[in-house]
Amino acid sequence: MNVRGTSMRSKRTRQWGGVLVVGVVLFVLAAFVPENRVLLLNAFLAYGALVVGLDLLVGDLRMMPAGHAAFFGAGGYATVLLYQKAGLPLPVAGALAVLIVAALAALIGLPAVGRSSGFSFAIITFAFGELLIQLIANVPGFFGGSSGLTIDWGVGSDMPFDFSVYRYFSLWLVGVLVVVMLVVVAVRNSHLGLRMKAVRADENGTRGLGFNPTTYKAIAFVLASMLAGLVGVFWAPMNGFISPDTLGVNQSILLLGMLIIGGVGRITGALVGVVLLVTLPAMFDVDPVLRTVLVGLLLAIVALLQPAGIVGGLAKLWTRLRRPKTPPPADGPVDAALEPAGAGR
Amino acid sequence: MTQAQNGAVVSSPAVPVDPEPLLDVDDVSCVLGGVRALSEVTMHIAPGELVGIIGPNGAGKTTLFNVVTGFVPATTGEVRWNGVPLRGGKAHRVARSGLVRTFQNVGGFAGLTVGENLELATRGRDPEAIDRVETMLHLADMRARPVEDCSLATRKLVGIAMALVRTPRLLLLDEPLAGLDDTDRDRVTSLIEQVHDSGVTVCMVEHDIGRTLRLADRMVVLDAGRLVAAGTPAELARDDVLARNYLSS
Amino acid sequence: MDALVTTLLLGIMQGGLYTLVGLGVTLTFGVTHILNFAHGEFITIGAYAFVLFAGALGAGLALPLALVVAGGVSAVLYVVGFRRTIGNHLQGLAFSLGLLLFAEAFFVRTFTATPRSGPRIEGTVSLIGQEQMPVGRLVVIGVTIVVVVVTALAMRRTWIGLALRACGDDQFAASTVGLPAKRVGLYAFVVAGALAAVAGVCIALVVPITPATGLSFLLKGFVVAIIGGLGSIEGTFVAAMMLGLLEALGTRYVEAGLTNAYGFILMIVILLVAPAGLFNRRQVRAG
Amino acid sequence: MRSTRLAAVGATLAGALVLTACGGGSSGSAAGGDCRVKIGSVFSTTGAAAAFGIDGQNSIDMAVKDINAKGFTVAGKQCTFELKSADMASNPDNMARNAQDLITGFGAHYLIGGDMSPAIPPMVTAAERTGNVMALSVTTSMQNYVKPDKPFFKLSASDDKMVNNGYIPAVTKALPGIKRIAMLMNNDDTGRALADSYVPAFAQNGVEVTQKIFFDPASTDFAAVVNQIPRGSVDGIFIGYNGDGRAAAIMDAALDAGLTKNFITRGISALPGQQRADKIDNYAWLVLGADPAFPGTDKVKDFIARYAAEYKLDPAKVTWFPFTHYDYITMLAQAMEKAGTTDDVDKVAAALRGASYDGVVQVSFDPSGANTSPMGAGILSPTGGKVVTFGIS
Repeated sequence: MNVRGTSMRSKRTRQWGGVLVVGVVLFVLAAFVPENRVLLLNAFLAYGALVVGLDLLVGDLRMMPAGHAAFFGAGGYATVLLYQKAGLPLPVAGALAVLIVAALAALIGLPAVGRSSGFSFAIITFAFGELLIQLIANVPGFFGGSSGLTIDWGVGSDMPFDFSVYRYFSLWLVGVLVVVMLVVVAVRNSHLGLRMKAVRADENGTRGLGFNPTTYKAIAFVLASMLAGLVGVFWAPMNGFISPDTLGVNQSILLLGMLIIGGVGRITGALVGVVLLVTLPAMFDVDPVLRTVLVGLLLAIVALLQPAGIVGGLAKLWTRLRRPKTPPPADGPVDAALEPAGAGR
Repeated sequence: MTQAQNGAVVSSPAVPVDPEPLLDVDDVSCVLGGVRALSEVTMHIAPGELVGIIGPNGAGKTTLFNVVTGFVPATTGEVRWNGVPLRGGKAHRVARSGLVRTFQNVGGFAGLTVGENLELATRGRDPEAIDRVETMLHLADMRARPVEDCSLATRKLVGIAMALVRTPRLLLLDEPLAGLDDTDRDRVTSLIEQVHDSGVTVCMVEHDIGRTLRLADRMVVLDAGRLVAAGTPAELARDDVLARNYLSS
Repeated sequence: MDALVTTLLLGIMQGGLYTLVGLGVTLTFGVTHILNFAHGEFITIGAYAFVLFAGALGAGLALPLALVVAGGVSAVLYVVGFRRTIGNHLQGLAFSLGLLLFAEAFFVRTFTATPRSGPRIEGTVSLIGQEQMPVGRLVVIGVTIVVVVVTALAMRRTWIGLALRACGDDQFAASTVGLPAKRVGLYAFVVAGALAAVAGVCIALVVPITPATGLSFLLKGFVVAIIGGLGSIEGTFVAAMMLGLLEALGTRYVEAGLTNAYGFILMIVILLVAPAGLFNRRQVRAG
Repeated sequence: MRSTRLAAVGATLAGALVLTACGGGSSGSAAGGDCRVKIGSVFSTTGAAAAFGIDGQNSIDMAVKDINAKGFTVAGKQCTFELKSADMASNPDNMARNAQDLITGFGAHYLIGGDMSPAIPPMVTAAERTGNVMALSVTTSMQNYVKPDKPFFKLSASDDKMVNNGYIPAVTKALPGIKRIAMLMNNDDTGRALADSYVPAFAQNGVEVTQKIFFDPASTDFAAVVNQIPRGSVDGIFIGYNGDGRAAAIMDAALDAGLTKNFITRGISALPGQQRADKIDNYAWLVLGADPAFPGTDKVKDFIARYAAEYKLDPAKVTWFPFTHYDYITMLAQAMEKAGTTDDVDKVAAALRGASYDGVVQVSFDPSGANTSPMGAGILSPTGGKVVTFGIS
């Protein structure tokens, strides 16, 4: 008990520290990983950032957007269009792109998040993604149509430190992942995070406390969408190409799958999911169709047997293994409240 | 807020002569899913009162709370809070204006510790209130415990504590004693008394008629959505029919 | 003017197929509160079962077999999986997403992505003017009308229908009168699976099928279920017909490049006008 | 909580180690005295374009095996090919990743494939970013990148030469009864661009395009689309490109509606027509090199038999894709021999320009790098079928 009593601040310190350590490790990795592994690392970083950000909705609020990839794609498209068609420098284009994504998310999020049924939210976000795809596909002149847009960034120009374009963007993507993790940790440790937890537990209860649950859902939705857009800002120029399929429902489902298999509500879970579903299959060169078969099967089995995901399951196992040593204090009836049970702080 | 008095048998501190009511429920009806949950209910709560609402299951007690706190719009009629009419659907705004309720189901949000729940209730703005209420309810040592690990009674206390840290002007308690054993009931009852004595207007829905009668300044009896009777416990007890139908538990 | 008749018939056929899919979505969601992304795979299963059995045993036997296979798979999935996820909508959704990924890739591996044509009903019927309508499409219209009417009647007249409607309305109340929600969920899944299989068979009768056929129809089924107001049979039917006709008319008279956008535009417009859908009678509960 | 945090760090570190370790392992594989030339192929072996993609991947695989059996000599060294194939799953979005991975991960200097027009820009961009990478593709949009100083090659003649000047005249001559057609194209850049150039080409040959319809590429049921064409207004339909499945669905819808029984296609195999032979009158398709349905020479016949046996395919379901793809790999090996290098891509590209090879069929580039391989028009008619070949200059 007393560990918990003193733990609030040190828990926060540990979380911040953890993120920074992970960031430094990844940064070193990005600089020194062999050339033929750079793309693998980039995929891990980008998907990692997407899934960690998505967890703000799924883990913290139990909201399931079936169109999260739309905001990722929108961030990418906005960056490319502003860079190539409007001639803005890449950083400015990226910053504006994130704002555009925020506006889009607010536009679709405000009507969608207030709906009580998770069904409507999932389908409306999904429909929004499909509409964006149709919009892009049917305006070939400006948006590039269904053929997509190519970004020739990095062709014929030298990168700093003699890096390849891909490794150069690895460094940026490490930064993105760290930013996303910091935002998520900050939110979870703030009063906002507390309110979001409460909304997840009981919406009407939060209303009774004077909080409008819709506000918090909307904040989380816009925030998570902005983070997805931020990933897109760096992914599109890294990839050199973006097409409407980037926004598609398959991509969104894959993101949810990674998160759920890994385990919602914790950064480690999200990252483990990405390693399992993106990094490992790419490393072992699994045939894509077979990979999808296996991923689907794994997702179904994990969802059924261990809804907390792999990391969540391991964490449970860990607590169960540790428990016999210190049995939980029997929480007697009101005595526990009126007559302090423990030895105090 | 004044410091709580430590009075065991105190006559109600201020039974006002004809004060401006804090809450007016004026001819309110409420139809839910085709069922008339409330029928032309009129009642008032004056500052400083402790009003008990009783009635059989399905009498509309919780619906009345829901209408008053803005969770459900009244179909007809009007609710005035502090003289201002309330419209349904803005529960969070009502809650922010000092009209505070607890819920029939247990207190506190699962996944949060006791301390986090209290912090949540103050909107993170009033650590002093948390300290004060924690001391009053002896919850300080439970602070770091997740509420779902607490006993039902503790959770009830947490629920009340969450209401109290918000310095309510009117506290609506929805079955604060339900599910508790006798010892705990006595403790929660004395706590309610303490809260009331500290100057908070209280309105409670309860099935434990004996304890409610002892606590309340005034009683309201609901049945099938209608207000059947209202008055001091003594007045109600005088009416044989009422006593037989509603006051014997 | 003549072409209008053909276009309307094509739209009605499409609307009928959307109704079958949307009904399944609405039924399972109403009873179990599971958003089943794998529902479209029952269409694919029905369609492939029909095409394969028709090749081996003839279309007459293939139809009931396709229904049995899809309904059976649906039942097994419910008993093994979905039943355990009731009450945790995240878990149910995740399970169905897993099934969706698995099934689609599995079908690609087993049957390849190359489109397959089922048995086709030859011949055309002359309409006014020079317009003609293929017999196959008229048969599909007939089948969907019959199935939708039978389903609607069964929902009112039979015990299972009553149970499904009761649980869709209020699970708690239903369980107090002895309708275990989990058992009724099984009925919902079997009925939904069979309805999807009928849709699959009908699709296989008129266009080539691929492993992706189910998903494309499912997405329309979702749209229709939402527009109709979740849980409403009449709503689903009206919404499906609106969507089918809109797509056919839009493709014919407005812009063929937008066929798949019409549904989403319709959905956004309707939800702005009637946020709960067209036929949603349910009250918002609170407290 | 502490354990979770530690686990996070631990997992990342472990992941880092694995990544680095594996990277080290596979990067240094070019050891040994002999030269191994890495080729990456990207085709759609699944999805809408799979009918051609599977043939593309298989034929290159077969060519690599055949060449490796003997080897080829570059600057005195005995060389073999090492092939890695990726599936772009009929989705151009995958091409960027596939191409980058084959270049930086596998280390290929030669990329072949890309069976959809939108897949070419990302393929070429990936090649240009790393530099010293050659890209070869049969796809229409590859034409935009063919330049005398760039190592990018289109593995068939430009649409202008092969369709406008070759195929359309050949088909209109073979099917004189078709005078008015409706043109159905994907609603995308390629579809619109091609339509604009084909309409005048048909007009020059006395065929009027009465209507251009651009349909949603995601459509599966074309009844409403075909319904746009007024009855009796056409005596044939032209079907754009991309996917036998879509062509089959369009033909079914048109036949159902009783519109016409004549179909002219481009970028579609013979199969949709052959499978509906009893319901249609005429069917025309564009052929690269030869068509398995009507093999003109014994070389083609033998190749098809060997190819179908090797990859356990039904010879009746093979497209016209394998012949040229097979030949271009041999031609590439010859160009390396001539250039005397395997890893200076510009020199190999220079050797390819102006080269020709007489393999299963004929393939050739003119000195500017433009493709001059002969093409053919396949015609199915009530009297039977044939392939009319025509040269490109």
